[in-house]
Amino acid sequence: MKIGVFVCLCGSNIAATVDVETVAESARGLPDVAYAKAEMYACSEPGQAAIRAAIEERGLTGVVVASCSPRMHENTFRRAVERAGLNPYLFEMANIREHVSWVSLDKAANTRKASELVRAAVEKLRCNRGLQRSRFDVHKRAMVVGGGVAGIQAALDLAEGGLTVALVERESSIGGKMAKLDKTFPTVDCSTCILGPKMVDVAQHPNITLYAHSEVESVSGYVGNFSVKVRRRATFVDWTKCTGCGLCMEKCPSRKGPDRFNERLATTTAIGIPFPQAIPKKATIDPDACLRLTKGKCGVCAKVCPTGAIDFEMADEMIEEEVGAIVAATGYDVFDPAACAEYGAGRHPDVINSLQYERMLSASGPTRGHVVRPSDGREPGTVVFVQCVGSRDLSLGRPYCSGFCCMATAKQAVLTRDHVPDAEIIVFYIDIRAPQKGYEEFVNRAREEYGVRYCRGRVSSIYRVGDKTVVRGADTLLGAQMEVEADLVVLAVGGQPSEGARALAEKLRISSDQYGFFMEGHPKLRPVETNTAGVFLAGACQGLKDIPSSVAQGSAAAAKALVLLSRDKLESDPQVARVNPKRCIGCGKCVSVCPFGAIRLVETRFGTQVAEVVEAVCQGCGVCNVACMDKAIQLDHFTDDQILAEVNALCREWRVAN
Amino acid sequence: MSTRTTPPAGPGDLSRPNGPARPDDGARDKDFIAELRRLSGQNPARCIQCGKCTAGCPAAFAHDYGVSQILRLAQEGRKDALLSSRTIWLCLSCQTCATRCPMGIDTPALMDALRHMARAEGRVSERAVNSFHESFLDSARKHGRVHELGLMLDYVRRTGRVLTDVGLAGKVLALRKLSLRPHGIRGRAEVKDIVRRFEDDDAKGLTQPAPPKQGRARQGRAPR
Amino acid sequence: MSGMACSELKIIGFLCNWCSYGGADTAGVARFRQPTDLRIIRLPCTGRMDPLFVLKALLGGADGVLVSGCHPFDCHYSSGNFMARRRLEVLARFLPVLGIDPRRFVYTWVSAAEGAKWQAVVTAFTETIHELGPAPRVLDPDDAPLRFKEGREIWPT
Amino acid sequence: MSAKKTTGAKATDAPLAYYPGCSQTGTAVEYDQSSRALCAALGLELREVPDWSCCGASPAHGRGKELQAAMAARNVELARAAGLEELVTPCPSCLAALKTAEAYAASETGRERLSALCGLDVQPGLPARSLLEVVHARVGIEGIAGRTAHPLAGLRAATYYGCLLTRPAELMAFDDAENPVAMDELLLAAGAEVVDFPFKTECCGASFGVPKRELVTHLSGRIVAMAERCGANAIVVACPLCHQNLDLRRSQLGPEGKGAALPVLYFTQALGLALGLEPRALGLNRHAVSTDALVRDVLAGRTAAGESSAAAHGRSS
Amino acid sequence: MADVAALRRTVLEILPRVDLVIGWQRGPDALRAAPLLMRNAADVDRLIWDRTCVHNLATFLPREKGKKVAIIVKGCDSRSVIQLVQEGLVDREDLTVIGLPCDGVVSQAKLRRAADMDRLESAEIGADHVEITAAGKTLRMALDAVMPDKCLSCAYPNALLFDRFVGDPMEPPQQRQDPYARLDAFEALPLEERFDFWKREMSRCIRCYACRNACPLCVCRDYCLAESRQPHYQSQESDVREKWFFQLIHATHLAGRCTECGECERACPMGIPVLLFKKKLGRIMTELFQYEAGLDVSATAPLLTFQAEEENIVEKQWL
Repeated sequence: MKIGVFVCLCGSNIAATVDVETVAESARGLPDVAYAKAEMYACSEPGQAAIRAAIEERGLTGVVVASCSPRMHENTFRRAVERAGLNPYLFEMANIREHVSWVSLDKAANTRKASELVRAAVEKLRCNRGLQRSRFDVHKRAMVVGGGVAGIQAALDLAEGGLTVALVERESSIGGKMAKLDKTFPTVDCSTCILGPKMVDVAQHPNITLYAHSEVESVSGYVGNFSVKVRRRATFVDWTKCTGCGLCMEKCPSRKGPDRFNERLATTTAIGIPFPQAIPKKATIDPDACLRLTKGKCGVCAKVCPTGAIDFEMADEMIEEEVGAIVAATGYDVFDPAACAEYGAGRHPDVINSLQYERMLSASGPTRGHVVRPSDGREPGTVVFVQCVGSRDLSLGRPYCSGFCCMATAKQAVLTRDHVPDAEIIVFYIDIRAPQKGYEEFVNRAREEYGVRYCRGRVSSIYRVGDKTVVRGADTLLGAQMEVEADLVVLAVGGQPSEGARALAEKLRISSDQYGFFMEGHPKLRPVETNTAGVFLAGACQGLKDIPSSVAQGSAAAAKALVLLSRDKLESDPQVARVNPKRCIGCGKCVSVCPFGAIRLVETRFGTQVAEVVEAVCQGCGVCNVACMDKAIQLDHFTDDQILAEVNALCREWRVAN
Repeated sequence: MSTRTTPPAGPGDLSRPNGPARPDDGARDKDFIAELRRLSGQNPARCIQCGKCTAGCPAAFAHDYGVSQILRLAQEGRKDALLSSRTIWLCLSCQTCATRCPMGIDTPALMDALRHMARAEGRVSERAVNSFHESFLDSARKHGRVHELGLMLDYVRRTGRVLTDVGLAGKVLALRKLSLRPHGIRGRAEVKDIVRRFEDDDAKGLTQPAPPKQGRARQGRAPR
Repeated sequence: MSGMACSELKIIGFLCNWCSYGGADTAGVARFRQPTDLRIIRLPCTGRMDPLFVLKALLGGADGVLVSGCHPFDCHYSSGNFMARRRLEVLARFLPVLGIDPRRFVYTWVSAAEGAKWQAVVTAFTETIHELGPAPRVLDPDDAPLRFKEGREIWPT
Repeated sequence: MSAKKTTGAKATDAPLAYYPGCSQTGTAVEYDQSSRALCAALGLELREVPDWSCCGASPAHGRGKELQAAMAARNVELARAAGLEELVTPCPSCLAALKTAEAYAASETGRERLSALCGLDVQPGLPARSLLEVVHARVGIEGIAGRTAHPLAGLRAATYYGCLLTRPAELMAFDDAENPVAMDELLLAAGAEVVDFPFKTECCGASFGVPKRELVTHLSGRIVAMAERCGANAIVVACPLCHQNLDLRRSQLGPEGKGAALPVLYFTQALGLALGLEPRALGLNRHAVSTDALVRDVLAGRTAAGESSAAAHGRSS
Repeated sequence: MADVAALRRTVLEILPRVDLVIGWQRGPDALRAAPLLMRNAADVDRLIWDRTCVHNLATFLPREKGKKVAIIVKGCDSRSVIQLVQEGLVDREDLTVIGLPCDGVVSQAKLRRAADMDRLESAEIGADHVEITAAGKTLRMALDAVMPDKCLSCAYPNALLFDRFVGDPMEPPQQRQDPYARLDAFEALPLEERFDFWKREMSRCIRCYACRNACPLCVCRDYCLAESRQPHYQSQESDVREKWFFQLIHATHLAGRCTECGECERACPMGIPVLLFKKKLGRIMTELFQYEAGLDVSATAPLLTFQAEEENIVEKQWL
């Protein structure tokens, strides 16, 4: 092996406290080192040119550059040696700047340390072998999990970008939380007016296949070649025949089922379409509420259905999807305020949460848009909004702020003024958080034009006396206690990851934080990517956020997926594990420890089993290499020999002849 | 529809500044904060000033500083304002604030510590309350169990408030609910020693605050 | 150049590429002064850290071994550091039976942003090793038939 | 009413170390009397802690939680020395002291501190529970229903738990800190009616009746007024100090509560009546606000204020 | 001890259904047995079962993978079988396990210290004593004095995994010695003394690998790291560092797997106490993970899994 060692001065960054010439001199004495030279700026154009020249002229078969951190310039130098015809993995770096010259002024010690690090790099290089990047083809198809506004935006952008898309939505209609809103802040647009058209686009877009009332059952494979099993849960209505006429809803005798779309403010029929603008506009039967499915009686809907679409024997269906990228957009769940017993949600009838109030405000809601007291249906005189319920509360395990309740309450207060002109509207808050464009101005309008009373203090308890609901709050700015006899109390509830988010994270092999929100690649620099190649995030599933941010992330995730799948073939990183079939005894320890399921046991000609690594799935962490007893599996570029060579080089003691 | 904001001036002789508390302009006393944290085992810096304790405190109407303002003063180390405030003496230790505090702060323990420090510096702004506690402990020290009549007599001696509960004396005697003789116990001396040892250790700063709360917090469950 | 300077001891560091190696870089960029005894070996993850490497180093003449990786829940490979935590904790408790002072081996978690913490870790660990002094040698250079031979193996084959 | 199962002691019949507390030897003597009578009737063997001493209550923890823990720990060790494995006390303030002692004794440093202060070897692991919790756990709803001789028909109770019995939740670990239901369940089992009372855990002013009576007159007055407003014809309590402020000091209360004729019963007295015990044995004759009228009606099965008012205030199931 | 006749009847009954039954036969002298591979009825006559049957026969199983095999196991041996099944190194269907109750065997090492076992003339094992006449001297010793340490602290006298159990299961005997007594004594020595102890002991090692070959869980066969060129953990040099390093390889490979059957130390011709390494790791497994190897076929070895929040591992605080 003929190794070239290039010791960089890095101007004065290294040369100031390391005697670069001595290091180069000591490198010349190392085994297999054919050429060693000091370079003023190894990473600069002339520096790289000098390296290339040395490789070509001296026929070098390996290069060691002693300079800065490999996290900085490893790829730069790899490309340089590759252009000179040398395999980029027959190259090693010694970090003699960040780890040596910059952390000590003792020149003698630094020089000795640099020489030893160069020796370690040379010893490691002598055990390297050239690695090739392997290429594999990809499915030009993406999957979006979750049909809220973020998922819809991602699906539309992906489809417009030329990819075919499979959109999987758990509910019987897409639209997510936004479909439940009456108006949106800060423009007080009607929510369905701006979301409806996008939902229709999704239904009509030729590239998008919509799986409503379906869930992801399992995910296997790797970036570019995911195979996802989707479970289409039985709707007991044949959607190919159903025209959405709604006749079955009118005739269904079971009217006591919980109306999940209207946040249980009212009850609904066992069969039905959740809301008028639902996409797909198809009926679904709730098996727990349907008399036919629970007690075998009734069956009225089957009789009245003009197209005979009802099918009580329908079973779940499993569909296999082959996709290249997955966008998780599973949104969030509203916090159940019953866990906050001092507010009496669930015990006092006139205490409701903000999403229930939104349904009450909505014209398609259970009260046709009339603001009333659930206890007796009368119009409320005093409406109190309580902020930070289930948010900014360490004792409930939710110290985070939702980021949207302050604005939601301001909007609901404005709408309350429209519905009940002379109502007394009070908002108990800690801090008003209105950071985005037009938000602060909106809150100011709520105060000035709409006469909303903002009282700074958190509510301590809510109790009911007679037909009044008494709210015991404070006004910390006045240092005074306040007791308000309210007719209607709206708890501005925060959010938490949607039900089953943790299970989905495990299936997608992405990690989630301690609350269950999905972990992004980097909070600032890679907000829509994850550490798992090919899996992207959009919307509240990554962290609570309002509609504008969710839509932006939907587009961002779509863009990332389009970039990934723009090439026909993907290159895989060659620093992956490889099994030497001769040594492998098939004990399966590597298979059980691999966090990415990248290793399988395969049958050999002699009927025994040996391990085999799926190169594209292996991320190169090396956990298997340690678990293997006879080291049959080796992580390329960090094999045992390479690391042991570095350890021996750094530990060796010898008395030099002189 | 009525919104009752606590009347500015409390009943009886409790006068209370109406506006926001005007803490004195003393500097931030760091040692005071450290001592307060040691005695109470609580860290006032955790408080996000949400006001939930002020809202729920039953005795708020009688306070000069709101409970959250006491926390704020503690954060700023305003020793004079704190030790001269009446709020710390009017804390009922009813645990409402501790139960509902979103940041899990044991405010009653903080109030205990503040009263203790105020008493140590002889700055008792509610003499009667302190006298009652002194009399109570004296009775416990003397007999091992509190003898209510003895407690009242000692309290009257300390405060000179001869008319305290005079009206009730008749009724209590009639109902034979007042034991004239104290129920002394054999272990009287042990109780006296316990209190004495505590006071010695306390002077040397060896006492430990209550262990942090371990059990199940309120019914709130962390997201699954 | 003799392999053994008078005051300097030999400490080997195994750092995970994503977090602790980055932390060491951050400490360097911020010019946080550190003693020079430490030599750093880069690994893709602490999950790649085989207890045998530590034993090889300690028996091979290293006076101290430091392993550092990502904080739990931060691992780039999601569970590499969880596996390492168990392996290295077992190793740390195993050393006393060999007669090796357990303080000569430490594993810890340092993120890429914690330059100051890295400086503190290196300084503290180096001080501990200097207190312990040079590690007892398994092979005394004089008595063992130590033939330094040209070629691959640093230990005689 | 959601009858939430509360955590309680094992349903064993091991004898209980009974720690009465100072109030029960003085102004709350009828609470002690009715507690002993009720336990006897229910077959719960109470053995008074020999030579028990005061738990220090607020004055002690005013000086330092450690003092309160030490004064209570002395009694825990006395109970252990008498070979008893479980402490029971009718008074929430004493229970808080015993629980604080338990918390200190759970940790190494805590044990050292308590042993130093008490001059005894303080050990962990002797749980203390309130009498209400023990009755609810060992006898429970079926037990009370089965033993009810005189169903308390006509008693419309406002169940007042006081502020310490269930709070702070981490320390007391009994029922629900915001909306406790244990007493409601027992009274319902005894045939009584329980009104929807919002001030279950509101503070009555505690020991400030003497030094700063204005607090008690305001707070207790509000509680009595609210009980009346909710249509109750009696307030049932489980704390001697609450009883003193609501009953003994009735004449001193603020304008709202002053005139109310609402009697204040201990839950032990109410259950005692249901079990057929004599009112005098339960100390019902020792109340400032007379209980005679209510007791007579309840025993005679008639409702004092007629059927209508009950319906108006919404019978709570 | 169960009687041999019953055991032989069971083996004869099973023999037709399997290719091989592994048991013990009389060894070179009255106090030593030897493994017996029974393939036909004739072999069964040579089967014996008494206190000399020390060998852990599970060592033979990995080689016979794929064949139908029956094996006779004591309590401690059965734990090795469980561990092999748990790791999938042996297929449970191909295996028929004959379990025995065992109340202790005799240790050659201890006998050798007491008498010149090479010139043994006669020996007789009584209920609680052993009588030996060797080189003209007759010696009578208490059974406990010649039992291996593992029997003095035996917790599992009956086979934990069996298809057929011969004899009636017995209560675990009263522990006459703490299982970690020798380890505690060794760890009581100061650090330097322990280090020098191993330098002395390991320099006596002749690298014969008897400890590896006797270990039922050493299944790497001819690709063991001790003799591997690629990857190159060890040179073939016979200096103390290489010999000691092999023991460390063996110990780390057994962490969380070793059932402390003691075969490695029993097989070592130089009498080096290599079991100390494995005992130490065994105790660490119990301390950290409350895990004992070889008790549950469906368990996962602690070092092949993790918990996000470990109960017993506390992060080192620096500042």
